[in-house]
Amino acid sequence: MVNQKLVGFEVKRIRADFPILDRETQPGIPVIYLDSTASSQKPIAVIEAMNVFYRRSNANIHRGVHTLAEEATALYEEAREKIAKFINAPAAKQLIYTRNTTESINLVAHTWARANLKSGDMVILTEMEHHSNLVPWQMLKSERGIRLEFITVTEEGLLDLDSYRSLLDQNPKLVSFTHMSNVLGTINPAEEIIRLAHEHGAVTLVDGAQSVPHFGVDVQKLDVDFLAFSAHKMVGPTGIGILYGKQDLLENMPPFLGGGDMIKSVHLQEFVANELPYKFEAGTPAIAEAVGFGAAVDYLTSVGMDAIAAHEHEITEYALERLEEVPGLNVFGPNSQDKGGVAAFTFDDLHPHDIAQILDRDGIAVRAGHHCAQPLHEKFGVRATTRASFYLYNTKEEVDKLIEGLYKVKEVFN
Amino acid sequence: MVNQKLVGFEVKRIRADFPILDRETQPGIPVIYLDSTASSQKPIAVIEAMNVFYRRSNANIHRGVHTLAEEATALYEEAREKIAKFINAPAAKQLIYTRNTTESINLVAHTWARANLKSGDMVILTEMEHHSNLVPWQMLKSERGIRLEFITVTEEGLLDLDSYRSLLDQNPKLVSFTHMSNVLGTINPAEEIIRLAHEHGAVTLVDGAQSVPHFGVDVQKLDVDFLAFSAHKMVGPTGIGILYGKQDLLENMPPFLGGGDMIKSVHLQEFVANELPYKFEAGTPAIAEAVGFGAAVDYLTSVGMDAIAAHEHEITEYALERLEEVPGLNVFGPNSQDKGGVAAFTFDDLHPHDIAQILDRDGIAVRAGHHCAQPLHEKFGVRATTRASFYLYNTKEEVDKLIEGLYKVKEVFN
Amino acid sequence: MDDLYREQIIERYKEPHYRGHLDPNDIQFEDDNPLCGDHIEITLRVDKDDKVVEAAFDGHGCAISQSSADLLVESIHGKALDEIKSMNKDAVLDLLGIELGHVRLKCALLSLKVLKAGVYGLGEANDDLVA
Amino acid sequence: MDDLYREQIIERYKEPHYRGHLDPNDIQFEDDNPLCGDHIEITLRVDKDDKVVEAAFDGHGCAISQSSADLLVESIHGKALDEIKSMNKDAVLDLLGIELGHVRLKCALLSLKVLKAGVYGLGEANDDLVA
Ligand SMILES: Cc1ncc(COP(=O)(O)O)c(C=O)c1O
Ligand SMILES: Cc1ncc(COP(=O)(O)O)c(C=O)c1O
Repeated sequence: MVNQKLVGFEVKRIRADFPILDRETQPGIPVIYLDSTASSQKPIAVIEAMNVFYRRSNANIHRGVHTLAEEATALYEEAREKIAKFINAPAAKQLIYTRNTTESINLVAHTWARANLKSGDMVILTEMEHHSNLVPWQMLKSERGIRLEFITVTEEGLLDLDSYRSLLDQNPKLVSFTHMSNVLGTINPAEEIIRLAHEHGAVTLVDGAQSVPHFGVDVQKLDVDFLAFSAHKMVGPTGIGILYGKQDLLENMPPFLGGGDMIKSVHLQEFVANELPYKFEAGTPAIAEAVGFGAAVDYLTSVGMDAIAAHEHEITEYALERLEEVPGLNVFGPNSQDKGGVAAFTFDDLHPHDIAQILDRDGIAVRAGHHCAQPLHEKFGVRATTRASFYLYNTKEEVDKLIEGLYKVKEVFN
Repeated sequence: MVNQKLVGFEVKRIRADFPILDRETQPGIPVIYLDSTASSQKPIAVIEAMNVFYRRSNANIHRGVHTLAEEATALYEEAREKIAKFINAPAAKQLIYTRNTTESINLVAHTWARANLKSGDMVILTEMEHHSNLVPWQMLKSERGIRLEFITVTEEGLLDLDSYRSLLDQNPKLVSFTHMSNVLGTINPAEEIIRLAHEHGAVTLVDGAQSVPHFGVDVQKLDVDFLAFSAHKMVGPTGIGILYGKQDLLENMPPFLGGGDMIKSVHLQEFVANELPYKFEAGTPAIAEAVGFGAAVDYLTSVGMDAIAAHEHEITEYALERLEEVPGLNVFGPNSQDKGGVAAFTFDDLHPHDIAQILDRDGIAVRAGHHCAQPLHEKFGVRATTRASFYLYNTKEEVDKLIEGLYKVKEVFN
Repeated sequence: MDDLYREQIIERYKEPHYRGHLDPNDIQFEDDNPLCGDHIEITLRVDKDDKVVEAAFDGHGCAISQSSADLLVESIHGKALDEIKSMNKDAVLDLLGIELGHVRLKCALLSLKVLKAGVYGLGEANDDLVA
Repeated sequence: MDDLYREQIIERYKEPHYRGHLDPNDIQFEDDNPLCGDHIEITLRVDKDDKVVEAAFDGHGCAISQSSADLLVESIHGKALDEIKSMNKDAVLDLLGIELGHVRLKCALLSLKVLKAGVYGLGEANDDLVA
């Protein structure tokens, strides 16, 4: 029944790269990890890149002349170049290292937005945003009195582009939206949204936390102004993310955090900011993590983003099919055509925590809660969902185990 | 001549814990790492803690029910408890994970200071501050019109407490100063500075980037309001630091970055902030790095902070003695009594870059530049210095090699 | 799964003994678990000696949060408010008879947090109450 | 150390051939290396065909930054401004004849950055000039 073979993609070989997949969270059962949307697992190549960095090349960067400092600096900057290439950025200096997607978005809110938005100015978001792309703007709203408007989400979980068009007529300054919903799995038509925004003179920010890890994202093709993403969701380490920005925007933004490295010169009473990208990187950055991020991008590139997307699509299609068979189970979001590898569902009136906990007894790791998208859950009239998500290392067999597990959950509560 | 034995401290055993110390940056010469003030090296225990985390327990935290998420959450929070104990904090929730010292200070500048300081309010700093404790306040000065005043540094490199007392009479709102200078090595009388500040109703912030790694720091004994430090300078990983704060201050501060985890609830137009410490930790944090930080604190504790301080003191005393013998060499800062393990010097009119580069050819890693303390260098009338710094793994033999190297530098330029 | 979802927990979840809202009451408090939106309200009636004579809980949530609320409310009948103030997380874990990780602990302890915040007369509940 | 601090570099550092400030001049530009505070000023005189007839540098810094400035200035005598615009980092590295890491590269390229910013007539120098 299960077809393990995929064109150009040997999932067994991939799985061998991820040591944690052998971990038995329950005796005798290697973990079935269906929680990559929250954070992905890491291949040996990434873990070892950091291990080797700490054992061979560790030192602080940029201001060091000695060999270790030179090596660390080179590795840190080479990683930036790899990541720039991965998203087809015109220049590596347009990539700012941050902690995660959240900090990337906050950076824009603190610098570009505070320099450019005034009371009454309108920011367009969507009803399917992660809290990371809501709270920073709500904070600016209470500080500045900007106006937040939301592109409606339809019953099937798609953005209602008519509602977008009517908002565009009200002179928005910024359109900030997720490339892919971490709950519905919806892949939004980013290119079109951005084109329309630009036609109306608005700047655009794409939350790429779920897109960059899962399919090829080309910032020049998108023509996006800002793109935010996290390493930990794309087989990279925790503690590091990226903000990409168009050069003229970044150059005209005031700095964010103040301190070492982001300066050209400092006197007691004033400072002169440094060039890009250092202007936005204050203090000792996440050096080993940058090295790990570079290795992650190498890994994904070597597998191939198209192959990864195709694999995920096949698994997701299969999962949706199988989940549909389960009585009382309701998956949110569009069908597999417009959908990434995410299946968030309700199951009778069972509480997602209970579902997740009982699945865990069979080694199946899924997430339960509002997945940092509380307004979206409110919209659909549920407090929480159970979410299974898929990445390059998942298999149809694992989907089968999930289905079996769900039937067991039902038994416990009957 | 060289006395390797130290009471209660076997430096050979310590060195065996740091794999990078075997690295030959020049053929046949294991690196002589005298740059720990910029960033320390990491023991196997720290590297392995992160390695094992990624291979066994990696998952996103806080909102996960499955075993990996539970383990990751527990490890993340246990690390916070270890670090809290290390600085004798009343409660772990008073420790906010940040990227580094720089972000910790910026966090205070963005939240406490923006909520409490208005135009004309005075902030006292010192002339020996690292850029991290200058630029955030300069940014607030241009935004808000606060006033910055500086405790003078004497010729020997000590804080002039008379200048401090006269500033205190002008009703300062905040006194923010480094516990130990990263250039002069001066260990400032933090307890007294804080007591005087409190007598005058000012809040205090200590930049502990150089103190917490090198000697026992007890926040309750200091009675400090905020303490900032970085893991990477205390045998821990890059990408993580701490802001400690008194509970009532932290509770009354507005949040900093907005996003997941820092919220109690989110609606489309507004959010409710979470409890401490999560209120200040937006988005997926540096999870593996927290685990590594916990291991670093375990390691330092197992060696003993008093033993570490004593060892450094002995090495530093020896180094100062030997450096003094070198004609044309001038070490900045106090003598070894008030001095941590730092020797920043000028050497004739040789450029620090040239000195550092030529020393590197003998495997000796020192730093050259203004060490992110440009105003201090201006004060002493030099653009840059060469800095050798010492930590628990350094030996007197390494000091001897430094001295030999310096004589060679002189030869090259003669 | 049986050790975790012990029969008692499932039973109490499906058919709680003390679900309801006392009106009038002497003490009332409610709170959410921000991690999942689970909600617990507890209402108490006390006698002149500050002993609990009647108690009930209401709300929604997972089996752990709801069954522990039911078991907790049962256990405090006849208890003095001062005794309640000194209860800690072990009280709830003893009632449940299972071990819980960091995240699920919050589910289990929500009812105790609500109860103690009510008894102390606090404006807001906090995690220190169930440390 | 000899390969790095080649004799020529040390010599040029100790006794530069083109240190000075041309006054009057047709092109003048100066900039710092923020990593270390090294400073380079370059002044040029050009003829009616936009060819460099005279050039000098001034400033302070390490052996690498100063000797590369001296060698660079020497190399542009007689060059057309358009030729200078198309110079890149390899030109300087060829003059020095050594390999340099990321940090020291900035020292070596400061003079080229200053030169090109001056020739282009920019308000501010940037790293793209020496990419
Ligand atoms: C005294 C002092 N403060 C602050 C810092 C900044 O630390 P970080 O770069 O980890 O933010 C340093 C380290 O360079 C330091 O020595
Ligand atoms: C769509 C989306 N945006 C933003 C985020 C936040 O990412 P991070 O926690 O790495 O900042 C996430 C991940 O949870 C996400 O799925």
